[in-house]
Amino acid sequence: MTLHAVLIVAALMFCIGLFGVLTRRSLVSVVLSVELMANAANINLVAFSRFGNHPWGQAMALFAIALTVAEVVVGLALVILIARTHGSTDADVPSALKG
Amino acid sequence: MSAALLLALPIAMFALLAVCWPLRHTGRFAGMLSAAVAVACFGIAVALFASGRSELYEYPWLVRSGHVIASVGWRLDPTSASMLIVVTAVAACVQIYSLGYLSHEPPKDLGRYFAWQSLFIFAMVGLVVAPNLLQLVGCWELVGLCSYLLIGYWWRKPSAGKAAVKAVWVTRFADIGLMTGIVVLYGATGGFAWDHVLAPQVATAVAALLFVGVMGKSAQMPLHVWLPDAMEGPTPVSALLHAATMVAAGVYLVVRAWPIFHAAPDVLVVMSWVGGVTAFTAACIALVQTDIKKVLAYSTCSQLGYMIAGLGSGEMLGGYLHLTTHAFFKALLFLAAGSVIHATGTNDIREMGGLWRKAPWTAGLFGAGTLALAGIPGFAGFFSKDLLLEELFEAGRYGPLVLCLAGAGLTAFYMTRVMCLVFSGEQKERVHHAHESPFVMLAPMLFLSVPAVAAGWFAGPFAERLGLEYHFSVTPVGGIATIFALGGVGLGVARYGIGQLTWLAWPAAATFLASAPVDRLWAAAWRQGLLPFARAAGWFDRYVVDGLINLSGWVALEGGERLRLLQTGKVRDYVYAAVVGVVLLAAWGAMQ
Amino acid sequence: MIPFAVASLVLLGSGVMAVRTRDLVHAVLWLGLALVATAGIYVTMDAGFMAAIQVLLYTGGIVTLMLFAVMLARPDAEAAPNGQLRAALAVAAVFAGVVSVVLRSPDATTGAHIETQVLGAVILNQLALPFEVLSALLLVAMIGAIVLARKKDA
Amino acid sequence: MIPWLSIIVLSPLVAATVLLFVPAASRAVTRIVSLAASLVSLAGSLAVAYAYNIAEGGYQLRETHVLIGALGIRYDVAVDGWGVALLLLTGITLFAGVFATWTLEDRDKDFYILLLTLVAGVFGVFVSLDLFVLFLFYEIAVLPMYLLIGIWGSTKKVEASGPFAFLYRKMDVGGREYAAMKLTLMLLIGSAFILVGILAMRQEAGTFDMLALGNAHFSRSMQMWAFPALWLGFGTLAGVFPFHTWSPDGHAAAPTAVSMLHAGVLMKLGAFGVMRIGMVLLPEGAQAWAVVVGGVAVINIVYGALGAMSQKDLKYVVAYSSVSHMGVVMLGAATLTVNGWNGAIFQMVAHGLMTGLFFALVGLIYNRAHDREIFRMGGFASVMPGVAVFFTIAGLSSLGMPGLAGFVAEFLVFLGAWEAGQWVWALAGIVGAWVTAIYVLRAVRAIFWGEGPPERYHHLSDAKGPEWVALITLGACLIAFGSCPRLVLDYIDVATNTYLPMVLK
Repeated sequence: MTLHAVLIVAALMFCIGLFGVLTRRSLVSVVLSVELMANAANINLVAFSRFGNHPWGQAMALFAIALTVAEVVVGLALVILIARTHGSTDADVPSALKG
Repeated sequence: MSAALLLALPIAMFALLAVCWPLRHTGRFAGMLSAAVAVACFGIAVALFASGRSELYEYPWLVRSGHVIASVGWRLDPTSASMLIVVTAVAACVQIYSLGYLSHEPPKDLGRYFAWQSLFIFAMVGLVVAPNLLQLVGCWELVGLCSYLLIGYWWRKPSAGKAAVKAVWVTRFADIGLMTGIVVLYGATGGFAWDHVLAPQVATAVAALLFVGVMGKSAQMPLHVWLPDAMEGPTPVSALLHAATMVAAGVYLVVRAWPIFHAAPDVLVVMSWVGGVTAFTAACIALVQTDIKKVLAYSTCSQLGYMIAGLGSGEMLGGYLHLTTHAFFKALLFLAAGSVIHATGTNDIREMGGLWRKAPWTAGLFGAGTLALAGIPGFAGFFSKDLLLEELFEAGRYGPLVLCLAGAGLTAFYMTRVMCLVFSGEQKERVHHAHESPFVMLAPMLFLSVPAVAAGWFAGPFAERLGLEYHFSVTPVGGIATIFALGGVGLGVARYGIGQLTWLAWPAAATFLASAPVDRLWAAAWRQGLLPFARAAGWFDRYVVDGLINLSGWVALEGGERLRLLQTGKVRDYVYAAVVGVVLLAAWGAMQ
Repeated sequence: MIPFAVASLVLLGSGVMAVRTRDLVHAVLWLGLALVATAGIYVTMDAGFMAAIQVLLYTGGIVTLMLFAVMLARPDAEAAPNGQLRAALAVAAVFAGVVSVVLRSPDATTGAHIETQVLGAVILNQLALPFEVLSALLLVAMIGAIVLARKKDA
Repeated sequence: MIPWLSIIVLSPLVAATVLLFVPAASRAVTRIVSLAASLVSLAGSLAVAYAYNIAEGGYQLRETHVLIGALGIRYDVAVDGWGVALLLLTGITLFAGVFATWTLEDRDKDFYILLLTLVAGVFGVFVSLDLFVLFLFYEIAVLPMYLLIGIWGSTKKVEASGPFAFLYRKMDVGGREYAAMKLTLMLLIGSAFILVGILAMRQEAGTFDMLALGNAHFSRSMQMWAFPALWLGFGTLAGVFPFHTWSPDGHAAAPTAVSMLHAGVLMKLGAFGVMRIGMVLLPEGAQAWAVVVGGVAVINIVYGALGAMSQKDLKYVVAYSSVSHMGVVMLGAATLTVNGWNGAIFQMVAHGLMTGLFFALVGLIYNRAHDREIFRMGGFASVMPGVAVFFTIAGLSSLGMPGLAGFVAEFLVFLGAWEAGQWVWALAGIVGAWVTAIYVLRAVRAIFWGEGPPERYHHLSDAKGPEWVALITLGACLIAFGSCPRLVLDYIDVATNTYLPMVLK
């Protein structure tokens, strides 16, 4: 097991998540895919911590987890709000930001 | 006692009247106070002149790097001391006279009038005692301000407003030259003293520029157009500012800055020609005027022309002497004219006639002034005019000399015309109810009539005081002038007194002159030149310069309208944009 | 080496399933599996504390939250995914870019164990300020979520 | 030692903060707080003038506190001779401005808060030695204008014409929102240029400290582009042609006290910046560009005066005259002579007082007559003689009547222009003064002279109570500084003698 191996696995994970963000229609699924991407980033942080022999990486990963949780909480609250106001969780429906 | 009092008293009076409005609103009392100050000033001036002392006080007014570049203060020397007497004497007479002449004015307005009169005395004294050209120019502008305010004394009258503004416009236009002149002087000498020795070119430039200012203030052709209009002011104002003192400031400037002018012979030649032309043409115009004050106004122009022409000969005494004598007899004439107007209620000499029976004192005083102005031997005007013509002859300025001689004849003629039309002949409608003026008006005139008649007799001591020489002698030029003057009087009496020689009229020329051709030229320059130019500039600014600014704003707005379409509002599109960014970053990293 | 490979395969496989499954509840469960597999990877990297946190807090919390969201939002049946080809191309480009960066950076084979005491000391000493800020952030997020999600008439 | 400078700068800010907690309904309290702040600032300015030692010169009364150590940014205030003169001007104008808007009724609390904030910025610029903080104060001074004009401003319709007529149909040219936005945008674009210039100096010298920057040696190439950037940036606020067009619309739309402060004081920030920062810190650039600066200033003088002559709206006349008079300031700066610089700073003071008085009077007339068209008025002197007197005083100062402050300033600038060997500059300035005489006296005659005013104006009243204070303060200062110029000239001269050698070395 080398650093590169872990990084590539994480990159693959990230790309899977990205694919999900780009293709899924439901907002819940988009949030779910974003989770996968964040998870990939966390793997990287822990890997750097181990192979770089520095505790900050893990500390950052811990912070990132907390941040991700906050993000999910707010994101899902928004999804629920959108579902309530638009009657749909389809990512293509809301258009309030359209120029 | 010092010249400082002459400055302090009037300005204190002005400040008092300006700030303390209850006093100002008393009108007549304020006027008496102000007149008392003016009389006191006259007394001080006489005392100073008699003491023969010299004073110089300078306060550093403007500094530069800690060094003085301009000072203010007073310089008392024979030139300024003699001028001070003229100024304060006329001012005191005029203020006393005004108490009678303006007695029917509302008290508020009267207080305002005397405040400005006090300010004028301050400014004029400041001009006369100026230790350098900067103070002279500063006070020059201040007397211009007083002129503006006093011409516009009846500001409710539209014509008075126009005349006041016109006076400033024209004199300020000339002051472009004056200001440039003293700036050049400063550039050359680092100061504003008039007694520096200047290089010939510099002297010529400075003198020429200063002379432009003189032409405006002293109403020389073609910048004389404001003076006749200035007669819109009350008659005492015309006597003080627009006959005796302020308009003579230009001549006084030349006298003061004589070292500069003397070093610029080319400018002197121009001066004598300008003066000669003004003396002659203004006299011609005076021939056809029907307003008694306008006659005197053009006569003032003409006499100022004499002074300028005389100074242009390269000798100072004639012009300066004429300044002093003219101040007295022209002030007298104006005050007498005011008395006539006061008596008849009109300015138009065609509506008068036979007034001498109703107002004998006025008639006599006006007559004395006329004789002095006409240059009848023995009267003040004779000596100064004679000397001035003599100087022109000596200097070989024959062209201006001829013009001046012809003007002398015309002067005698038009003054006789006024005398005859106003005082002799049968009484017209308006004259029936006329009355002699009160003593408060007659007394100043009587006082002024003394120097108007006799000032010339003291030309010798006067010249001596200035360090010059004067001896009266009978010369051919003087003889010709006297013949012209007597001839003018004779023809005038024949034409207007007896009614003979009716062929003596210039209908075509009169029509032309009465239409004020130079005025119309200036008006056209204003109406068709400057004003449209300014309007064009305003339009250009509003619609081209500002248009370009608005154009840039509009481009930004329109660009925003287009660019906002990039915002689709779909989350996915923004993620794609981020993807593009990641790929570009990676590519950039790969290239490193 | 082998545990890492197994954990990676589980991770990638469950990730693909999470992204591809149309049924949201199943997708969330696949996500849970992926997160647990991540914990496995942490174990192979000698980061036991991180693995524990991952399973106990992250997996539990996120999956529960997502399930609640799915039930509360009651989404309709999800529409068919669109733009898959375009997305695949973009993802491939990103992957190529990331991998190219990874491969040009120096590799490392040996690692060291990070003691949990050390981690705790770091967080509570050097990183104390971010830690506190983070707690504030969590509080704000909580309040924000409540405000956003609560019914207007409630 | 009393920290006068901080007191001057902070008292308006403190007052603005206090006002936040004052109920909007208590108008008297609002005015008392604002007045107190302006009094403290004015007293502080006078105290600074008294405490400043002319013989010693240089920067005095310095106070330093570190703000951001890592970037070397400090709150570093001190005052030099120019600063003394300009602080006095600002203190006087603010004092008069509070009185001139005493009768404001619409949202007066918000108005005074913004006004005081703006003034704090102005004070800050004049005393800051740290370029970064100076820039900060500059922005504080500029930004409130948007709201002040946008909320309390007035509107004037402009007809569509000219090559860009289609724009004028689309835009609300002359409207107060338009004027507010135009002013703010133009000045902010200008400050972008300033920021670039300041950062360029920091890049080469590694400090924001003006004293250190004065001793730094900047490369010629940098100076050659940084000076015009600063000139145009600050110059926009000083009304430099062709970036002056915010001024007529902005000043015409702005409420009275804002016009007073903006034309009276804020425009001076621009000229002060060009001289103190542009010219003194970038001497080679200043020398190379002086001809251009002076040439544009000549355009300003003559063109602004002609523009004023062509206007029929009183506020536009005064606004264009500001453009013309600020040209005199820039002309004096461009001469790079002692007289020219003394004249330039003196003109800032003179014009500030004069235009403050003008705008106070215009506001007063407009408040009563609800009309600004000059040629629809007439005979106002019978109903408002006091206003007529002070209008005439302001007009006389603007046309350069000796005895009033304008003359001293303009005359010094003309002398400087001649010394600089530019006779065209001197002549253009003198001609500009003549054109000023034309339009000012024309306006005076049209408004105040003539037969009694039209029937609808018979009820108009003269200035009242607090308004008198504003008029008398400004008028008296014009007379005092005009007849005894050394009251301020001595301060100005000592600073000029420090800075000019730095430029000419």
